[in-house]
Amino acid sequence: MIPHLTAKSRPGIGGSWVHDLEFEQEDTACLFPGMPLREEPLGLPEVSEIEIVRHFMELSAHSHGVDNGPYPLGSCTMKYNPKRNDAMANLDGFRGVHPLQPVDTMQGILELLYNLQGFIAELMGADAVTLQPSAGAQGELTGLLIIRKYFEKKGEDRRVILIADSAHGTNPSSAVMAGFDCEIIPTNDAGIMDLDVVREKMNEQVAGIMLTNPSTLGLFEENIATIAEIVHAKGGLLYYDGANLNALMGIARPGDMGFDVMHLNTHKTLSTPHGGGGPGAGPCAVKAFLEEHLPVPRIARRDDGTYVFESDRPHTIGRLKSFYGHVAVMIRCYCYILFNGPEGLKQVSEDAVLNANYFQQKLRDIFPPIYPKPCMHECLLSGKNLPTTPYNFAKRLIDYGVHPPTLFGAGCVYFPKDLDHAMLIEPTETETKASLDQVINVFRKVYHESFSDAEYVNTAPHSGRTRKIPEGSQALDD
Amino acid sequence: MIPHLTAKSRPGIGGSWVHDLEFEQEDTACLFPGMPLREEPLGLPEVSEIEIVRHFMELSAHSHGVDNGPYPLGSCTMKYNPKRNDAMANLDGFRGVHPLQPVDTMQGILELLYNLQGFIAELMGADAVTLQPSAGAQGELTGLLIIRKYFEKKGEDRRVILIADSAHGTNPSSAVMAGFDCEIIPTNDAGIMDLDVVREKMNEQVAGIMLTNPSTLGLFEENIATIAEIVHAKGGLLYYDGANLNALMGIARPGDMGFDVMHLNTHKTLSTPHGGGGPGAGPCAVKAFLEEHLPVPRIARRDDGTYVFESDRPHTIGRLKSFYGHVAVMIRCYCYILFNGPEGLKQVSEDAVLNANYFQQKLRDIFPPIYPKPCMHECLLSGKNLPTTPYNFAKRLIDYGVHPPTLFGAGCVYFPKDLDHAMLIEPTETETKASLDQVINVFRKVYHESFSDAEYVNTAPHSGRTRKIPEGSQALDD
Amino acid sequence: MIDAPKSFTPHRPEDRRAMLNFIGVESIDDLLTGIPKGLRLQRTLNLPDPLPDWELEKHLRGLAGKNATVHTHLNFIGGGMYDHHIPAVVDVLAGRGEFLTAYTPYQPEMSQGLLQILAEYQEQMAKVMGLPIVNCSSYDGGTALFELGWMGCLASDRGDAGVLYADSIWPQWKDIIISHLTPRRVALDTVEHEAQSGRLDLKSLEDKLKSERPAVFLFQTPNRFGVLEDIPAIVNLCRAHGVRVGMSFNPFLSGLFPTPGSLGVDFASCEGQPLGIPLSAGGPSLGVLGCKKEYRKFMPGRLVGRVADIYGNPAYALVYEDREQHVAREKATSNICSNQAWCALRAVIYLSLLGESGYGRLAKIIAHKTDYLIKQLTALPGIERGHSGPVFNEFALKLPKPADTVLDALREENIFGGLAIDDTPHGELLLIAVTETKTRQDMDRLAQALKKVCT
Amino acid sequence: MIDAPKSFTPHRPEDRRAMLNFIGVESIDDLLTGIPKGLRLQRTLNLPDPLPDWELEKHLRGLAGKNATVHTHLNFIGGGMYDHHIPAVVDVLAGRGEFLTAYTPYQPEMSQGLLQILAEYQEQMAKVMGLPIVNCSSYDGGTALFELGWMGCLASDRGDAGVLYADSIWPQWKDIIISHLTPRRVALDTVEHEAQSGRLDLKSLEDKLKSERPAVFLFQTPNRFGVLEDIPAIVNLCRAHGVRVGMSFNPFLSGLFPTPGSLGVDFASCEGQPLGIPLSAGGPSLGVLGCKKEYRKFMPGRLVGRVADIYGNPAYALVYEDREQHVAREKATSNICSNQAWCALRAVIYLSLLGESGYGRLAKIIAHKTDYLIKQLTALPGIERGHSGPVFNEFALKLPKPADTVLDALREENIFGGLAIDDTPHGELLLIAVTETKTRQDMDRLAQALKKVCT
Repeated sequence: MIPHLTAKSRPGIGGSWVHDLEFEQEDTACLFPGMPLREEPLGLPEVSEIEIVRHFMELSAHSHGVDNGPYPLGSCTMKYNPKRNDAMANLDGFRGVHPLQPVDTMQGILELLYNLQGFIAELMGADAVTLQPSAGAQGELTGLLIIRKYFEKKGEDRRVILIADSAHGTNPSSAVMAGFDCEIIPTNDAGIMDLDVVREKMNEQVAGIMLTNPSTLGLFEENIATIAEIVHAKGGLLYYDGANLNALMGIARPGDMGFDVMHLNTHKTLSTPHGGGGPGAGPCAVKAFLEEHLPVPRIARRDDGTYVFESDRPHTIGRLKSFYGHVAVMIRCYCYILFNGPEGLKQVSEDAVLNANYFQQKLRDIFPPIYPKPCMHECLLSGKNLPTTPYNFAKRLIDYGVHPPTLFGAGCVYFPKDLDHAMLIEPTETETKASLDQVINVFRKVYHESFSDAEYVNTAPHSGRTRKIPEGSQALDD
Repeated sequence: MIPHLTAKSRPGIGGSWVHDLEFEQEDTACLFPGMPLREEPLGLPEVSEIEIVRHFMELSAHSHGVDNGPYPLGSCTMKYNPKRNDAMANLDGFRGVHPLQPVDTMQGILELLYNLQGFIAELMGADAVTLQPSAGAQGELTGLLIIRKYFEKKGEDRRVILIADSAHGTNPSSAVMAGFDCEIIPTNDAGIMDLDVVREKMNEQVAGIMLTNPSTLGLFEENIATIAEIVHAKGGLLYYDGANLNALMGIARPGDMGFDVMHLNTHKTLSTPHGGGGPGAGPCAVKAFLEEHLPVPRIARRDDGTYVFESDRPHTIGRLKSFYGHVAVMIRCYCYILFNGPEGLKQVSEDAVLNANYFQQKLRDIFPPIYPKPCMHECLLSGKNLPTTPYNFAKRLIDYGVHPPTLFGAGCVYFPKDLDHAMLIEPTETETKASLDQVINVFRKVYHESFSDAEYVNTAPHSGRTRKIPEGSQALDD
Repeated sequence: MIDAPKSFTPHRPEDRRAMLNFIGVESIDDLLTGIPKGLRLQRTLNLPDPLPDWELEKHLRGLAGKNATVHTHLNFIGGGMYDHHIPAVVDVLAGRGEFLTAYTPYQPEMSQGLLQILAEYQEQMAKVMGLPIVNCSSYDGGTALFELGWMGCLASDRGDAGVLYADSIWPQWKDIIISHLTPRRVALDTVEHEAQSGRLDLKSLEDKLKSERPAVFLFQTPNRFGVLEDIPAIVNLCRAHGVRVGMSFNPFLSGLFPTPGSLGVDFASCEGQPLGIPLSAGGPSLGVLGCKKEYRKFMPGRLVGRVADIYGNPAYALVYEDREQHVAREKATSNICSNQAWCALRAVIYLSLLGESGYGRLAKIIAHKTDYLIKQLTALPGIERGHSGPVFNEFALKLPKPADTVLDALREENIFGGLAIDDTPHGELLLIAVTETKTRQDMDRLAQALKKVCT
Repeated sequence: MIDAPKSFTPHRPEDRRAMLNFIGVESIDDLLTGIPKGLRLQRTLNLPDPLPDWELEKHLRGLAGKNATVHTHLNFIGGGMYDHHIPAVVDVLAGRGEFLTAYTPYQPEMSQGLLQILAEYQEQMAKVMGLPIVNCSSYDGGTALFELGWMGCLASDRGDAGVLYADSIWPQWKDIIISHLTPRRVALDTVEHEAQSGRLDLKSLEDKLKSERPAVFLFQTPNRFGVLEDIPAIVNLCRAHGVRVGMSFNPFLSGLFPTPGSLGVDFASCEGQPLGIPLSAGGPSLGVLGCKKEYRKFMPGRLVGRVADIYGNPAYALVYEDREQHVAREKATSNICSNQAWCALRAVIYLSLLGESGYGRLAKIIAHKTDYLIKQLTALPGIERGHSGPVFNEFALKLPKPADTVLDALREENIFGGLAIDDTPHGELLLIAVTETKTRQDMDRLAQALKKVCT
């Protein structure tokens, strides 16, 4: 913690770049009769430009991105964000476009978005795509609203969505937002769905099932074809949470597995920066029979090769976003796909799987895998051999410049059942073998330290400006 | 020191962004008969993009710029570099211009450069300006070559240049490069030129005198008008080293003091970034009677409002630079002048002087000024009260995040006579009072530490990755 | 294993082999045995071949070059996003890899810098809103407004969940409210505006407050016609009927007027794009959300607060997570996970660059430029104000010719003249936005061009 | 004291007053008493009024918009600067404030990062040059070449200081050599090239080596016609006559051919602009300078090397400063102080991004694209090669029409077709440059356009 800018304020010096003598010196009150002007200061800080630069420079030194080092935060997929994609998104010809300018003056953007829709459809095995959702969670909501609309149009009242117990928290909360009730399907001892439970729960009141595949346990849902059969047989639909699609590019496609509706998280699969919390994007893809329900405006191509927005679509779920989605994020996705090509994308997924399995194998003597089989793009390791909690263990990693993995009760992953000692590790494909070996060595080292020097581990981190924050800390201010 | 990238190399993975199957797979030898191709590797590193990013990110954490904190390095003028100027220099319409493209397709750049020439002429009190010199030192060389050419045209053989003993090292070395011999003029006890010596040395063999004003001792040359008279009376010319022009904007102009030829250092006066050593720029300005000697190409404006390069100038000193100078630096200068305006520029110089005097006054009890009078934009303080060397003192400042001032024998300033205990401090006008007070407090604190904890001071710095490097260290490798 | 020659992953074939050997398998296929054979894609994805870096740049520059921009055209289009100036400092600092390539700060010890920035964002936006609780962002102004509606429903103690809203919010925002709240079975209804003033029809509001007893009333100021609503009057009416108030506002209003919180608004939101965020054809932007302290438990999304480290020293962390989807799951206040943190970071840098006095000065300049342009344009024959209410930043005109004709003619002169409003029963209008970036000459140029078109 | 209302210095009037009070003076004028009254400027500088940030941007964008660029036009102009692709990583990393706003690293403890980068630059460029000593840069390719000449003079043990140089170096570089070495009374003479091959006339070289006994011979490859010189033959001739050799070369040549150092060259230089540095209308670029170890003492400019800290651990610092102006003053090897360190930083990032295999691959792609374009163009009727010698990256053509006519016609199609060479006695030529950024379609487009013009 360093002093906030508000603590450095010197009234009068703010915004020296803002001046326009002709317009700033007139009387403003007369423009707004009957509307009293503010008399108290707001309390915004007033500091000079150099102070602002130094303030944020210093704060950046106390921040950690994947540009700084390994970030094996399971299921968050912190892979390298190619700088070329940022540069392209920042071109004046994209950045300076107003969303409401005449459509014939933004054909370059529409062409890009239209083609990207096609790329994503191909990647996922779907027929139609909307780029509108702002994030994975909004992608889920979009997909669930589509499912809802589908049944509404059919005149069926299906209020239940089945969700795996290991699902991201966004799944049940999205389902509720879309007006559904959730029923939880437990995973079995092998970490996959219990088919009997699926059969039991699936009926004509159930709209469908939401699945992450590979799951947040790092496992491919082996029975997916059977699940699809069960759900479809009862008239339900399958929703694919594409959080982990980065494991499958060019290898398998949700559309081919029987999913009807799906989204992907662009920061995970298509390398867009996460910016410390967002913006993300969650393009949503559907099979052809659901296309009519996609949100408006749709981006379409006319026969003359021009692109248009289409809004007059009676069965649409409506609009989710003020304009057309996170265009600057989409440009990065587009670049990523074009830079890698189809074989490169497959290599990405293969190497993601390779790295996770290498990690799992390298550490299995001390951190045995929860599920003793090959993992997909992330491995779920048990911390039960540790003489301390995974939380304490993880904090000590920070002293070695390694970002902790995903743990029980922290981050966006939800571990079901008795997995409170589990650690979910996702190395990603952009780490080199040397980097993996370094992280693995740090894990081993801290493991041994936690026996030999327990107190030191349990009070870590010791480097950096900030000491350990206890698990479950509550806010000081209320 | 962290491992070089060459130490992380894995042959085969370099430059994955470089491919062009159609052209990279042909046989190259046949294109160059009789020219054997290289068979041994060069030894360039091969690392992935993420490794490169992390490598330079880490190295940036061990670098210090004015964006990171106070940098009161006397005579180097580390003022804030406005980010807006960088952004403008990076516009495609400037950055993507080839210097040899048709002149009518680069009228925007020429217009900017032409107007900047005029601004600099006004700022310096000169009649004509070239923007070609790459740095202050090349500006000096340009000016001296102009002086040389002037006498050559007049048929006079003047081989001597008078230079103050406190001059930057570039002055004598530039003079020698221009084919002159140097004679040194000592400063007197008041830190200014000894008029009697000037009178004695000035004769018809002397081409002129080079002066920095304010001098590198932070003092204005009070007798400059008399010096000009003496030099001009003997047919000589006055050269103004504009290293410290940042003290005088809108206050006084070298042209008005009698200088015939002058340059300015853009990073000092016009806020261009120094980039860890350059690029700088050293525009050179002259009085009208010397214009014909300026380097080619000249940027000129035709009556129809178009701009052209003129090279057909018989009395030019020739060319100093492959093209037209550091255009990207000039764009920043232009922005700086337009953003500040005439009163803003004057305020810049006034505040630079104010800050230096405040610093001098605040520390005079422990670091008395060498010359007991108001200073200009930098103050020269004595470290004689210190129980240790200024070198040791300065290194301890680093632990507090303050860049040391300029000391005897280090950096680009040359201290004459017995000033080996002097410290030259230039706070610059972009530091706030709070920042000055903080630096002043650090100076006081370390001063007291150097008595109370001499060993700790003498072995500083203790923070950061690198320990103290002794004065006058020699290279380990030979 | 394909070892694609143009692969951009950092392994060499020999690295892969070494790793596979260590794992004890022959190929990556052996690691993918969990995927039933029948589900494996048997062909290469039908996507374009990879481009070398320079062709990628050339291709993207080609696409970018097909778009007009606020730099190629003199732009008076607003409608919810505005062509404000973005100081270069914002891009330089926000572009630092430490920020751009970070994840949500789940490990506070490693992310104190980022967390402090988000805390400073909350602090400064709380001042702009006059409301103590501000979250770390939602997606955009439209989704922020529907969140206000949902918060109002959650806060309602009357067991119903109706949301009443002004019909003078952005048309897209209406759609967003409908698409998000209808599935939750929230009763929705609108309140009309007065055709003459352009302001909310307070009578109609009072009637509906009485008859519908909604959980919350939502409105926007300046509204979709650029007209400033009478906030105290609206708040008083709602108070009188025990209905909470949620308001979306242009954040620059706080540069001139009392804050929403100080005027008694319960929930407030902004489209934060004007605060240092590029247009980028509409996204990403920034949804700003604020509320009174008592409603914090209904707030969606991230909140940063101070916690204590093991030695009792304060540090920043994500707090009050029991509201959020990863903890509360189906009981969460929202499903939001990824938000617009990086846009919030831009906003706080931008706000800091303005500072108290710059903020007021900028708002003042915009107000007077709006006034200047109105005067210039309404001085033209046949052109008059669309409404009598006070305006800021944007205003509507009645034209003597169809708006499309006028806009087309202006485009011939590289001017984007505004937006046609043709979806109200009160006749066609032209909506014109003004920001600080428009100089007097720019505005005069529009006036000249309009004169030519309309006379 | 003016307290300019639009001042961008961070003091408020009250800050200034407090500081003046502390100093004990009334006004800043009291601090300026050292400046004689008569020399004080009695008026305001005649410069434009300050612009707010947004008008500054608008104005600069306006100026930028008046320039054609390699993005608006298909560019085949070279002549010493080339339109190579610059990976975005270079801009992102080089733009970090820690680097961009640093001074020369006089305090090594505070600048180890920057110093290591410069050391890695020296290391990697030394590999490209095949010479162990590389400095931290000089201004550009032209000044680097004259520095080679002066180093040759300093190294000469024969008490004379003649510099002989090829007449096929860039014309501007000749001018730079003349303007810099003439004042030092260095005898200068040139060696002709063969009109047919475009290569140096070795017979003429031998004659002048014999008759003039210069300190050093300087040449450039590819030369101003794009033609590659026969380095071993030149080195052998010079060796035989006891004359040192300095050579300027396109750094990408080392991607294909043995390095200058391995071929026996004593001093080498490059225009480093192709290594990740934007065109920016010609500057700043990068002068790369290398030499054999025995000539280190004659090297101008900064050198970074390893030193020991007080505990004996290695660290980086500026070394061998006894050559430099701030130590040696009038005896210095050069007056250079500010150099192009930031451009060198860009170059080492760029080199690292290429790496050994990318470097070779890029050079190969350029070579084959050059070859492809030559074949396409010389297949057109009336167009033939200007020279028979091998070329790289650039080549000259004889055209059936005046070059200006051709270039003007190409411009009609937004093509910059190259540079006219009309200053040799051997007839007019068109000099065409090719880099990796030119796709086959780009080259075919030039061929099509040329066909239209020339037939």
